Amino acid sequence: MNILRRTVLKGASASGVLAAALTAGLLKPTQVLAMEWNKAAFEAKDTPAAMKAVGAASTAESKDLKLNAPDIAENGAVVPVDVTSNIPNTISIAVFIDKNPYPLSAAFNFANGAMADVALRLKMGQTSIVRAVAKTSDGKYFTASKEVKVTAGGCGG
Amino acid sequence: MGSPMKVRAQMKGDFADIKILMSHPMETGQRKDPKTNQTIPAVFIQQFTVEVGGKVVVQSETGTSISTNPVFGFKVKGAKAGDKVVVKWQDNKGDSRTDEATVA
Amino acid sequence: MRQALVAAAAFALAISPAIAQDKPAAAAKPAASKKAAKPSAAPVEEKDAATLEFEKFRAKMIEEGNPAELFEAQGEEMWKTKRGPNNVSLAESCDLGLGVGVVKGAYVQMPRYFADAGKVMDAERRIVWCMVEKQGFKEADLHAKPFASGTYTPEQTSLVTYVAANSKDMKFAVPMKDPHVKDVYEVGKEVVKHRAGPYDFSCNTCHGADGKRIRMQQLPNISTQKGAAMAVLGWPGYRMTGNVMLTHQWRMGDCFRQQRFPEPKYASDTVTALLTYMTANANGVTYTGPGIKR
Amino acid sequence: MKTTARNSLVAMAMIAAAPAAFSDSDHRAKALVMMKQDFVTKGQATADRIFEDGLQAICNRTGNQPPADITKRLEADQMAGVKYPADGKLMGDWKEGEKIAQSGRGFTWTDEPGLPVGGNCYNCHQIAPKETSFGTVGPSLFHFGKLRGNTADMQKYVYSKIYNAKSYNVCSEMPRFGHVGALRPEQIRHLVALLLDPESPVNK
Repeated sequence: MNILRRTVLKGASASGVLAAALTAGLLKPTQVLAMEWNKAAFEAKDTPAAMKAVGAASTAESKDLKLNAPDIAENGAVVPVDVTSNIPNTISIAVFIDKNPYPLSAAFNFANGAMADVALRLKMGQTSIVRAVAKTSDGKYFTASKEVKVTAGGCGG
Repeated sequence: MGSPMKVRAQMKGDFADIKILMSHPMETGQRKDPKTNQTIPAVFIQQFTVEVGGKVVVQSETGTSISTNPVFGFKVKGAKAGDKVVVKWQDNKGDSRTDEATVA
Repeated sequence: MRQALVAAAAFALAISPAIAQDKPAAAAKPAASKKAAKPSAAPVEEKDAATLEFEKFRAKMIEEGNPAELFEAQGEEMWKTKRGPNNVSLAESCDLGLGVGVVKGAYVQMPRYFADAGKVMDAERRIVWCMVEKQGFKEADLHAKPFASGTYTPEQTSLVTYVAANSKDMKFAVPMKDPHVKDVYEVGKEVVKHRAGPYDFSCNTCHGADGKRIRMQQLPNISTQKGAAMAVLGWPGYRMTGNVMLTHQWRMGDCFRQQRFPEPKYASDTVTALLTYMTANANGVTYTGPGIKR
Repeated sequence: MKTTARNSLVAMAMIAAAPAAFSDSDHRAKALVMMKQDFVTKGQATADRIFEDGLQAICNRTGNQPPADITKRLEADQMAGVKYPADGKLMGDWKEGEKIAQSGRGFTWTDEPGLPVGGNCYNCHQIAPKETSFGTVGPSLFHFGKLRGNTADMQKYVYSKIYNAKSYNVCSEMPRFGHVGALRPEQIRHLVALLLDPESPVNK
């Protein structure tokens, strides 16, 4: 199952989804969440492969997709990033770090009033392009990117 | 069972501002123990959901490049003060955690 | 290192007059060296772009959610729970200076003098004292591994974080009118000036003047209110390097490490004296709560 | 570290000769007793580092401003301890000097004893223009040789200043790198080259 293609959340209550999944025997007993982790996308070793694995094979740059990240990170272990999509009907956002061993960092589906807006913190091994991809309900993909410099740590603080 | 999260939710105009702090090592599987030189196995949150007022509003999948002790922020329209916010996560080792807050 | 012992021991040394009258060696400094170097290099800005960017995003992170809050929550739980061999809570037994169980505003009014202990104590030291004296924990256990590393966080660190968070937005007000506190402050001022070790460093070597840097790291002048505030604010702090919660006690030890000094004992008079000196110099400045550190 | 007995004793003699001038305040006396109790050995940072040597004791007791006559004698005493390379050559390889200047390792309780000790130079000084991450505790040394030349006297000055900064300014903030055994004579002459060699980027 592909997270960016998924629309299971639309209009369905969580308990409903869970109940349906349980009834259908889809859940292993230990699984709390009625979801599958997109192994292929998270284990892809470069951004194009990871983007393909989430279904975003072709994307268009968009100024309505805002990626806010520092020009230079104080510490690569904790890089604060937020992504806001002003593109109408955005249903999902995914974040990639080109130079990380596994570029796909996270993917979010929004439903039931959640705005296409997420703040998160990334681990970056080195200076890299950070990339956001947004998906709209009609299946289009848009991107925005920014380079974040990561410098070697020092003493202090 | 995982350590408690800290969930805060506050109305800001027409949306609820939701902040989530999770307590998790988020081991990448790329680090080596400096003493034994053995690779430390990956342990990381793979999925989490956010529910407001009984409805799932955010469903997320995460990899190893999320910072240790993850912090997430979301905005949810249509929520109101008093709504219950429930956050659930599950990691690759099957550990999980559920915590709640009320929209203020 | 063959160094003479200080104070009394030094004065007692019998000195031979012959050595005392050592002839001064010729030490002519070349004339040119008197000239101050006036290089045409790029000017050194007070704060470079990177520092400003770090500060901006640190503030954003604290606003959006500081992992320190996780430790604060654990500390609150510990504070309120009956624990230890005596099965009492700190909330019902520990006086941080404002009455038993009162945490609001306690952090910004420490270090302070505690008559029951007969000592001036900083917040962390007081909490450890309460854990030992009231709850019955063993002091040696609490001193064995007093600072966080990896996934381990000492209980007192979470407790300090909880107590500190309850002084957020309040002004530092170390009670300097108390002669005990004033005395420890003055002793702390002497510690700050004490030059020793292989590099002849004192705290003041780096932290005694305005506008200095080590590499790109701004060095607060802890003798001023502004500088002391820079040094005191943000502790206890969540350190991004290593993802650990660390206290001001820890920071003092790390300063001594870089000063090439030996290690100060945990919760010792020396560390309390330093914290008294710095915090009192920051009196009047508003505490911003547990911080995020590099 | 090799703070020589001689260096300490000269200073101690001065303290003994004029105890009133160097007497401790009540608070300083308390601080010394307290620190003696509170510091413990960790790694190579032994507990006795908390004790002053004679020169440190005089600087500490006079607010880093000893009387002029004492200053003069102490500086001379420090200068007398400077050791020069056996072959007398004071200019080494500036490239090696740059490496030494970059490193800030050594002497802390987390440093492995026996590993090379760095010069710590960029921690406090601007030196070569390429390194933009430099400290400002000490003066800028950019264009040092260009401004002052590299005569034999100048080489000797720079060498002895790095070997023992206290031989020119008795209570200087700068460590005594040669005196305490942090840097060997051949390393110090690489630093001399970094500052004085016309080919060094410092002088371009």
